[in-house]
Amino acid sequence: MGIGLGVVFSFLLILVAILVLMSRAVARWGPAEPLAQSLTATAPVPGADPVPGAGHARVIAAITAAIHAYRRRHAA
Amino acid sequence: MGIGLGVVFSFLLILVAILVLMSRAVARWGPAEPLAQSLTATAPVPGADPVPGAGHARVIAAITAAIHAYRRRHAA
Amino acid sequence: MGIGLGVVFSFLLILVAILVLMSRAVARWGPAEPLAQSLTATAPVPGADPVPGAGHARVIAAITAAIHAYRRRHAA
Amino acid sequence: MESALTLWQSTGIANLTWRELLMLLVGCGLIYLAIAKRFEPLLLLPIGFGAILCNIPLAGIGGPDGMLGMIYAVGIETGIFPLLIFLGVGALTDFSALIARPSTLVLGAAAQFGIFATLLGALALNLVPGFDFSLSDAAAIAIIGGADGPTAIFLASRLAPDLLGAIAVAAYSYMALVPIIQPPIMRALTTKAERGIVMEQLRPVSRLERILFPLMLLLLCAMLLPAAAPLIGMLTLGNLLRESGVVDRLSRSAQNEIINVVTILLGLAIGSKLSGELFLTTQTLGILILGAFAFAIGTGAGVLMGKIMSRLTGRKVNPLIGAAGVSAVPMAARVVNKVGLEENHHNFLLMHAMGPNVAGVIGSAVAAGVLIALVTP
Amino acid sequence: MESALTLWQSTGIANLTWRELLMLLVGCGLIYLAIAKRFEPLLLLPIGFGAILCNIPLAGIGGPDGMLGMIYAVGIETGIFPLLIFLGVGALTDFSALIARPSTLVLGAAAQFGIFATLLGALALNLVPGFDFSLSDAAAIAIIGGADGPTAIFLASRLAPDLLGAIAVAAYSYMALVPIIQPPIMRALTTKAERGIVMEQLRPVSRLERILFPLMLLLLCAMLLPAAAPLIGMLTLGNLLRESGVVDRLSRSAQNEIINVVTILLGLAIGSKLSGELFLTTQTLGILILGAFAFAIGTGAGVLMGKIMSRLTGRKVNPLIGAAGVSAVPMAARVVNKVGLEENHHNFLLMHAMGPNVAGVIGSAVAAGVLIALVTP
Amino acid sequence: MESALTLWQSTGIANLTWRELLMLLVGCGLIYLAIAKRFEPLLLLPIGFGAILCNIPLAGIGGPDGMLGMIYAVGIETGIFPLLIFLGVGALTDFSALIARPSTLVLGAAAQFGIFATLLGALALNLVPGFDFSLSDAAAIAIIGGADGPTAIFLASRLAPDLLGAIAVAAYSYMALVPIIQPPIMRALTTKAERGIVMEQLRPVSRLERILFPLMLLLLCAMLLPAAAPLIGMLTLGNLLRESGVVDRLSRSAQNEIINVVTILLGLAIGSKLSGELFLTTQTLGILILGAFAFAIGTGAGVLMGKIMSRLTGRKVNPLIGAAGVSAVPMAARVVNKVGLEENHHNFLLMHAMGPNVAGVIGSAVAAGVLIALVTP
Ligand code: NA
Ligand code: NA
Ligand code: NA
Repeated sequence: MGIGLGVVFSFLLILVAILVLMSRAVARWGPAEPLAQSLTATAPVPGADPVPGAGHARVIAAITAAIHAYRRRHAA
Repeated sequence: MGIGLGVVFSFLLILVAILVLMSRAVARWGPAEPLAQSLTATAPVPGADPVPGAGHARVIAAITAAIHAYRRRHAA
Repeated sequence: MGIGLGVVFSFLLILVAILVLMSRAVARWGPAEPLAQSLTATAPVPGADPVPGAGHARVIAAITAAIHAYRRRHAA
Repeated sequence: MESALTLWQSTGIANLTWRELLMLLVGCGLIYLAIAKRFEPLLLLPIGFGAILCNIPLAGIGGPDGMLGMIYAVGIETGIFPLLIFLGVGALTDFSALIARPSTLVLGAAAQFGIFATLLGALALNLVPGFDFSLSDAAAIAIIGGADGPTAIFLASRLAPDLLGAIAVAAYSYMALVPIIQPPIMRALTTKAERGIVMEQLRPVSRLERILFPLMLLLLCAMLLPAAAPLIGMLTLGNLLRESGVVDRLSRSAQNEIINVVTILLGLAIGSKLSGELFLTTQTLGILILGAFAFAIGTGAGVLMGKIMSRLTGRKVNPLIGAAGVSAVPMAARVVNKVGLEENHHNFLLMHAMGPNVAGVIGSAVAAGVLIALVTP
Repeated sequence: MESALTLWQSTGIANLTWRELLMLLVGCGLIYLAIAKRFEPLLLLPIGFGAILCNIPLAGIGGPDGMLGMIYAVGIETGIFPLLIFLGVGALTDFSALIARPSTLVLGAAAQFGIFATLLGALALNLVPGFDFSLSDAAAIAIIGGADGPTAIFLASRLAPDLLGAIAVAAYSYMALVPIIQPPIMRALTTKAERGIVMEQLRPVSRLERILFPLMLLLLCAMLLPAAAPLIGMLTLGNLLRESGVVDRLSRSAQNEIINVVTILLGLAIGSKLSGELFLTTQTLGILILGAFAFAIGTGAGVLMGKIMSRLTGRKVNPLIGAAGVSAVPMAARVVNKVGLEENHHNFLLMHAMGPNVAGVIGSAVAAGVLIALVTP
Repeated sequence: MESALTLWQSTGIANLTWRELLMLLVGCGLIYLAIAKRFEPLLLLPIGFGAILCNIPLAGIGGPDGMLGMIYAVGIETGIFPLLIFLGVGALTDFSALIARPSTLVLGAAAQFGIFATLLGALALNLVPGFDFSLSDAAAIAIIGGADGPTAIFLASRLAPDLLGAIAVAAYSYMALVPIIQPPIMRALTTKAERGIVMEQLRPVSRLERILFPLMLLLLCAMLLPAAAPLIGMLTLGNLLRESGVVDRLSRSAQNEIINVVTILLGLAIGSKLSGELFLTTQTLGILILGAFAFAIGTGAGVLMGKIMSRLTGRKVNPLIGAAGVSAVPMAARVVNKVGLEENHHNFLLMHAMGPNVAGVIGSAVAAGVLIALVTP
């Protein structure tokens, strides 16, 4: 058991080191990127939703509701 | 042949009995449910479409048409 | 090698003949069809997009943008 | 010179037998019916295409090492493909109309009379020289009367694989012919007054009832007729995925991806049983005749049972809906609706015919189980 | 008379054993939990249905020639199905939170303590009469503590196929019970002050980092622990499809079609290991007890490691997020969020718990590799 | 101490051979090309990943009991996967441009010259020490000149499975390099005036013609070249599903679910032929050189045939469109469009190049049939 958990820990600790090095390398030599977007664009986690321009959002909300209603009627 | 058809009839007659009992049991002990919705919500049969509020319907119709046109242009 | 390429050429030349005959036969005996539509309806090639009525197109463009925005937010 | 001869001998024309030529025409004919006449195109188009592919000389596509032969071995010999189709059918079917009026199950039972009458008919045909159907063969042919494609393929793959091609073609062809075969029989057996009967609206059905229905059906099948369990099992699983409301992504998958992909492969693989030796026989002629016979008898029996129910309930049931008991969902129900509208322009029977229609699916799956239990000792 | 007897003997009731009856009830129970209690319905519904199907007397659906038996042979015995699910999991998982704060991997490691403690527990249980777990069995049972369904199925199919049914049922049941099992342990092991710690917002992660992450993980696995390569390989392939941004149609396919279709078939096939002889044993009881034990231990170890990290970082880490290290994505992270909100209504820990949560997935895949390497000589 | 040694010996590093290390780098290289350079990412990403997976020491993922080995046996050894991809290609391809101007088939034929020239080239390479290609090997390598991935994989899996990895990598790499390889050749072989030729607009094509086209092609193939029937059969089936208009759900399935899922599995499985022993040979070098040679020759032959057609038709045909005859749909047609626009900013050749482009797909499938017929006695 000791060996097993030891291997798991060692593996993940090395991974920590690799990730830290990787992030530093990317920060130094990687291409400049509009970072602000990158996290939110792929984060499917609820509560992390970005707030787009309010006007746009209202249009989207209206259309979203209509699409949902449309699908509900036609899906079934 | 007689036996075969007999078995089919027996099977389905017992199923009739079970369904009648089931429906009674559900009516008596089942949870209260907004019954009005339940049939229409899952009936994909044409002619059984519920009529939503006319205002809403007009919006949906417009968007539906637009979506169809959009899909036709981009799907192919 | 000569034989191989010869077979390929023969095969495709016969196909040319068949297609020419087929098109003539269809033109003569086939059903009348709204031809104008048929090519564009299935051509997925960019640059061949039909231009729908401008008013309609503007509505579609607006909704398309909204749908894209909607999907981008909810898909991920 | 010799090399030109070798080349010629590797062409299809040089090796074409008349059987293969005829089967190529049969394949083209099926595709024509599928596209121009819209005869069950989802299956007849792939089946017709499969017939062409496996009758290409030398190519051996339908053989044991050919693509269609391998798909047949994996998907049909094992029974997996028709069962997956049944899963999709279950996920696509709304049993509400049946739950609201369970008595329509009797109509679905009556319409299976066609199956058992055809079983006798097939055995009787053995008296005609040129026919030699075993009991298994006869049972597989009889199921055409069930008007249910996947059930017919499942049963035929078990009981009479050599006849599978003809049985599948007959089953789907007659299902496509429902609007032509059924109305005259329906009109002949009913009076104008009966056809005009307006039925009460169906009561709404609760979600709990719709969830319990597949489980009840499965448990009943498990207790009484285990031989029908694979078919009924997959049908009820599909329906439970649909009605449970908690596994929508699985339900959608069963309704779309699974059924579409399997339909293409199933149709093609049936082609591997459409070789000349298997199809161009007097037996195929017998199968086509018996199939039409089975459909007609089933329709008639359904309508007659509808008349009995109509009498017993004091004319609350329109006997036309009995014709929908042959299954062929939803075409048979639409035919009922159409014939009903001819009498009374405001009498929409569609919803009422959906009950016997889906009952017919269950009925023929049960009949298939009975046939398996009777034939395999 | 005799024919009636034959007929009776072909029914299910006449052949029903008490084991089958009990297993039918177990199947109905699992379906009830899936639908009414929403216990991991995507898997428990098909598993429960599979349990019913393969306990229908005479039908032999779970046997070597039955549908479920064949699906088991093709999909689970080969390991393909759990690996394809892992592909989908990879395509569905966003590792950004982990990349932004790699130290949370330690929490994912600590939570695997439950696995190894349970391994010893299973071997210790052999001292109790009625239990006789081999080392392989014990390892397969222990993986329940990984709180990761596909990993558990993959390992069990390799090391202890006969226990697969019980292990899969236990794994998914306890994953569904995470909101009940974890909070008391979390509260018992932390102080009010600790639970109230607010964490810094995560830094944004660039696209390049997200692309390099799966490749780094795979290469590390290849160099250090080849036994975990199938699991880690499919997880990272799915994630690379997702993050590369150049193969969206493949990514969507992995997230939808593949995972949905495989889930249905995988769930059903697990049923083929839910026969009475395999499931209704004292061993199953042991597995259920050990599974709960493994979960509790893993949660506790994660929280304790969280406390250590909290001290070492000067209270920058909320120890609650350690509980998410058991995996059970995303339920465990949500539970952390909920328990955190109880102390401080503005302290949203969800994003912070996602790091240890996905680290737990990697951790249990690594642990599975270790177990395979230890057990198979 | 001993246990630490055992542990060390179970790591990948301790067992890594230089061949495996090199192949891991090759895999990473392919993934780099797929993501950063967008070289046919749909296939090169899974192929590169497969190369990594099957070169992980000890894991044996590409072996007969490993996941990739099993997928290879089921999907590629049987030929099913490339055929299913061809089904999807058929469902995605619009042959209207070809039907409207059938003479462009000649351009598709001419571009296959690259295949047969490469066949001789491969045999000639045997004179160089270190190369020893059999006739089968040479035929499989030559098909790279067809610039059609699934056709190349299908043929290589039949004729030279050991070279499949290198052939697939070469085929997709050069397809991705079409925008670099073709333009200089096109410019060298044409005059400025020729490149500026404006072509007449294509006539519209009726639905009936589009339906009849796949059937005609299939029947011609059945009569003349049965060896090409599997490939042409699936291509035309896909196209018939698309154009028939009656089976949209099947057509969409072929275009999406089937092609996506198969692409992932096909790419991975090709990796099982990317082991060091098979790939790191002088033969691979020969294959890469011959592949570039085949592409260049095919492009040149297409353009030259375009010049002949241009003369014969009195300059109604722009010879550039001949270059699209190599297939590589739709990239080659886009390259034609781009080179054409360089001369004349209003001369859009895209639609005109689609004819030879899709003709090239048919041409290389036919050529594959010829090679199979010539090589297998
Ligand atoms: Na029926
Ligand atoms: Na875990
Ligand atoms: Na080509």
